Amino acid sequence: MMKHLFRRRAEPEEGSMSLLQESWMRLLSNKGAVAGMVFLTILVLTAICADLIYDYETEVIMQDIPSRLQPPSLKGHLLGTDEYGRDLLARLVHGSRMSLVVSFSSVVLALAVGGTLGAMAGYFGGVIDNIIMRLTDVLLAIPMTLFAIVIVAALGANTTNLTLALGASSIPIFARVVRASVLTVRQAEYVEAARSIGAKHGTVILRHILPNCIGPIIVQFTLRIAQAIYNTAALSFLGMGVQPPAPEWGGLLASGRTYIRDYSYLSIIPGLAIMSTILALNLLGDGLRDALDPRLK
Amino acid sequence: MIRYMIKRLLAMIPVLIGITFLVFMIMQLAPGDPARLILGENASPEEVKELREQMGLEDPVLVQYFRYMVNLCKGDMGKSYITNRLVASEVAARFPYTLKLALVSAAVSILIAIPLGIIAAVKQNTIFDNTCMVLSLVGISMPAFWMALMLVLVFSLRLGWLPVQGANMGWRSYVLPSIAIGFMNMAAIARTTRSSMLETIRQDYVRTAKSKGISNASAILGHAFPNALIPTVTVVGVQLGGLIGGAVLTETVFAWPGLGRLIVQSVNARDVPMILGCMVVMSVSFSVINLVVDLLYGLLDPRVKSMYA
Amino acid sequence: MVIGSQSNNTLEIRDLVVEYRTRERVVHAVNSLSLTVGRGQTLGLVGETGAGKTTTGLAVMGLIPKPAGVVLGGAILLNGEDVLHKSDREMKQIRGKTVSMIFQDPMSSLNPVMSIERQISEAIRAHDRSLTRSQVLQKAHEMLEMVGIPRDRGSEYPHQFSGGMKQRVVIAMALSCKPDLIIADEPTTALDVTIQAQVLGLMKDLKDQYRTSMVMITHDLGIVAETCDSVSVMYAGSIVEHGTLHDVFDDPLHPYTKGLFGSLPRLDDRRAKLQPIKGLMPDPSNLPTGCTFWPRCDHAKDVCRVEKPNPTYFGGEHFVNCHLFNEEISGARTVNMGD
Amino acid sequence: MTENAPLIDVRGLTKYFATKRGLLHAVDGVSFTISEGKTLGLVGESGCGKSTTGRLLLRLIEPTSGQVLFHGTDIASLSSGEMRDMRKKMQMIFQDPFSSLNPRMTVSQIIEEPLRLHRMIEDRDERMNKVLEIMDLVGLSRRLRNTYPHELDGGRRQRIGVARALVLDPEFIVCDEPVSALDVSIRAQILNLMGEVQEQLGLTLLFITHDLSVVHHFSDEIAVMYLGKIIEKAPADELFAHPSHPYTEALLSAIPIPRLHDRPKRIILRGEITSPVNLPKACRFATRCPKVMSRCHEEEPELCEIGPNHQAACFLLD
Repeated sequence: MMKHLFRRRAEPEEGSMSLLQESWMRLLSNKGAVAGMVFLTILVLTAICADLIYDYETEVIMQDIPSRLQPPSLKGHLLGTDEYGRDLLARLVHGSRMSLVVSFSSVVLALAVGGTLGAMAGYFGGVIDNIIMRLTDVLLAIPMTLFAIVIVAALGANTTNLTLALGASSIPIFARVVRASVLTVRQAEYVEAARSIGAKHGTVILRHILPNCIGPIIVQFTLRIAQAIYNTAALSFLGMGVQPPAPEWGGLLASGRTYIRDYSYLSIIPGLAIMSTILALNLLGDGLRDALDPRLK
Repeated sequence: MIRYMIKRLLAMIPVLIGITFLVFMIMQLAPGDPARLILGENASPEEVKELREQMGLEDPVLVQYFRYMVNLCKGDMGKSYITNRLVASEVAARFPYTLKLALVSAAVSILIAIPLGIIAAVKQNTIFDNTCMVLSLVGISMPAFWMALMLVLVFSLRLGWLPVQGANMGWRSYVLPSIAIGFMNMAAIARTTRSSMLETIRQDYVRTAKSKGISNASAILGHAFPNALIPTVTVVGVQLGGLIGGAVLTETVFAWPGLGRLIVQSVNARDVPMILGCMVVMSVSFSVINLVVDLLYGLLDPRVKSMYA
Repeated sequence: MVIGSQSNNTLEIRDLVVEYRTRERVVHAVNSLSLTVGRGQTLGLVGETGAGKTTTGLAVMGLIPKPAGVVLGGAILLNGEDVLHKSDREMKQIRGKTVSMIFQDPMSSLNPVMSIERQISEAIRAHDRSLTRSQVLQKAHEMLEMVGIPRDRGSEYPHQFSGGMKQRVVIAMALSCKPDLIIADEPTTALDVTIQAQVLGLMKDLKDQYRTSMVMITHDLGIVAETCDSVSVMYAGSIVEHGTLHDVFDDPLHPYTKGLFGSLPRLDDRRAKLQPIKGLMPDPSNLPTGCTFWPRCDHAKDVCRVEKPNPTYFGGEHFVNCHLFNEEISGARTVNMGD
Repeated sequence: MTENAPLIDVRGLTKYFATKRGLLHAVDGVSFTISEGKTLGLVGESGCGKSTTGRLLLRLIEPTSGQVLFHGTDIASLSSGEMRDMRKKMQMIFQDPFSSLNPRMTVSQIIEEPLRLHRMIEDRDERMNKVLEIMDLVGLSRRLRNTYPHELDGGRRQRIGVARALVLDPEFIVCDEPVSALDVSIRAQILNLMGEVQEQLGLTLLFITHDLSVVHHFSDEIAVMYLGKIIEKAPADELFAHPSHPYTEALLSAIPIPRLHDRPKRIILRGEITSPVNLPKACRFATRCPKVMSRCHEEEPELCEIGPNHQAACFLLD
């Protein structure tokens, strides 16, 4: 089956594969990427069903001082309890929801704004390109984490502002990526060919340019989500992100830190959660890059 | 080359103006009245108004920005709202700590990462390569502040070899912070070196070099590597920039008396002049790094040099 | 083995088989290829994209890309010595000194970040350690002037030269150690016609001056007519016809050779309809059985699909690998084999 | 339209590009006509402006000055809506069969797209029938209609390019190096195909190429370009029999001829083509011309008649 699908330039048959289908097959043959995808799927499902697994008010927020700081055990709390006696696993599960929502929406925001700017800069060029690129120069000259910190500092620390701050700091990156791929694709002869058969600007952009830019954008999207998870955790760790008692992985890590000497599981476990999520996204991102651009194979 | 340098230096100016303007404007959105912050809750509205006028806060924002820039050019960044100390001297006292830590960890990570990347590329798909790549993937996925905590847990708390925090124990203070900061950079640089080496090793000019009768090793080090360095330098630049941003976190974990910790403290205290001062210094350093990277391009790639000749 | 041939032939390839193996497929790049290049002679190796011409050249250089490329069998004799069993060290001595190669694309075959005089010096130094730095540079400059580039441009970088000039640099590099054999892989394909004429003229002059043997890999029969003494026509990894220039141009026998000539517009009669070869180049990972050309051949018979043809000689070195001619000589046998 | 009126009439077509180093004279006052059903070959080396000329003819780029008359209408004066209608009548076949086809579209989608854009055939089945007819015409097997270009070889991709250009029943096609990316045997197939199609449909062609033997085979008339100007123009046989401009002579002598007898003497030119930036007022070929005179460095020669239908721009011929 696979052999047949990988065949190139032999006699093609009816119902053959599009580039996207071929990329998908290549992705599926990459063990790391599949592992990443499986992990992320489970994570997203857990986040969606978090309320079914643990009740937010009674199990995630409500304190239970008598059972505080219990180490992980198979009988009681699987991952132990925190300094207020709350189940760590419950807080992790609900924390995943927070991390994912903030990261995902900030990256979507950045893609929407940055992508539009980049596409405009790439397609129209000239003055528009110049203005947009100088703006991104300025934004890129500020270290991203710092930029997010400044925005949160100015607007106040809460989830919405965190999302805005992280989104804003990723805008220039998407603007660059989209512009670069639009520029490459715009030069392709099939774009000229589309114009020569009388296609309008809209048709050219939607049918010919964007579908061919999608590869690098998907890859960047995945990698930016990894970065956003990191930054969400980082800002919460500094106390500038999601505010307690709402659970977030970086926040869990920050509060666990106080007890690191004697209750190290409180800092080890949230960190592992952050790391494995980022790792999964990086694996998927690498796999996507190889699958969408098989030149190096 | 000198013309190129001057050109690049001049190009930095509008970017710096842009950065200060942007940060200045964002900080204007901050709630709370600095005059009230300084005078305390009990001050009368008249006193507050007087201080506001004195501080120039009643002027239009653009005038305030202009005044800030004029002062900045004179080296005056204003006074802290909280401690009333000069921002410039405070920043100057903290900056060397951040810089030293960044340089140490950057130097070590570059020196380790580049050879690793080269060897991994040459020995593609061997155990060595695979191990390096798995480690570096973990490396780029591990949050630096968590790694810092884990290092402290193992080497300071459990083994007691190195200090938990602070910068007052000589070289021993530097070990853990620089590993925590440098590990991710090392991983990222090794990955880039490897992938760009894989690309350049396949280039026609490497084949040409071999066809002249030079050894495989000289073809790789003399021809593939100099070309692979060009994209690697870009990533090194990005990573060094990341060091400055990342300093905020590691300095917090290690209670390191650098700029990163200062900015966190200032944000928590809403000390706007201090935040601005730190941001300016950090962004300038970031721009300087980018400038150095661009100059390196000129050195490494004659095509770039001749564009500005 | 024929010992007498060693002194006369600079290069002799016997039954060379090269494959590229990837996870997904095996590409049969060179299939039992044999050819000879006499001392001081130029052999034209003609074929279309994917015929295995470049792979053959790289095999002689010992530069088949590893690990995908595997030499499965055969012998490559350079001045009578088999290079397939040389160590890496020995090959290093051979490359550049005994045989050097000029690659197709001058744009990518020079290192963009190294000055051209350094790139030429490197070739000289690799084979003569006794020279001082300034002697090497002096020699590099001489080579540059020989290919028509002023010596003061030696410190410039490849991007400062045009395509034709870059190819001159590559030629200077290839000749710098006076090799016995030069393999020129489509050296002028990337160049404009008038520049191509300059470069071909230069190569011919230098070849005569240095008494070098040459393999001219090309798809252009015009270039062959211009520069070669004999021709080997290559199809799907093996030689289908070989002969002197006159043998092949005046009396092409193999249907593929005829097809190549028929595909070219005629300058003497522009309205003459082209006689192209039908079909496509075969997929080298899935070659037809028997004669690899039969699916495109107008004369294909049953035997062609089953059995590989053997060379039939027509006096001198002219031979053709085709059942049409096998049959003329031993018709009865082939019929039996066809059953 | 009268029988003899040219379908394409190009007058003083000029395109300058602003570059860092100065004004690049890509196309500089080019004029020619092509009669209905005929083929004009436009030859020259890289950077001579031949491809830019082709794109100007279709108004894929806007000219700096000059006119392109199609059936007597100046296409530069058309509004964008009118121009879109005009595109039905003028099409293009591109050089690179690997980059001129959108890799995300199937063969039938690519061929069908012009019909959909111009709402030529609204009915889906009818439209598909038309696509299949065209595929038959260009020798593409019908079973390839749902394949993607990357699954096909160069020859078949170029057939798709031809099909896309033909599907709107155009009158005029610009062929920009349509066979230079192809192997010899495939090139002959495509050239034959294009010849047959032209005859069958009565097409008018502008055939742009650097390959002199191909242009000789394919064109009725040939124009030779050098640094943005046409320096010689004549019927194909006339040009090959009596090349008059020193550049044409050198160019023709440089073709490697695949035969052993009656080989012409080579004229090898010095130097290489410079880029047409900030040109002095002089003959553009003067720096490489083997027959250069002092006058050539002072004035620029104009294209003038030197025989029936034969024009050249050289002071030697005055």
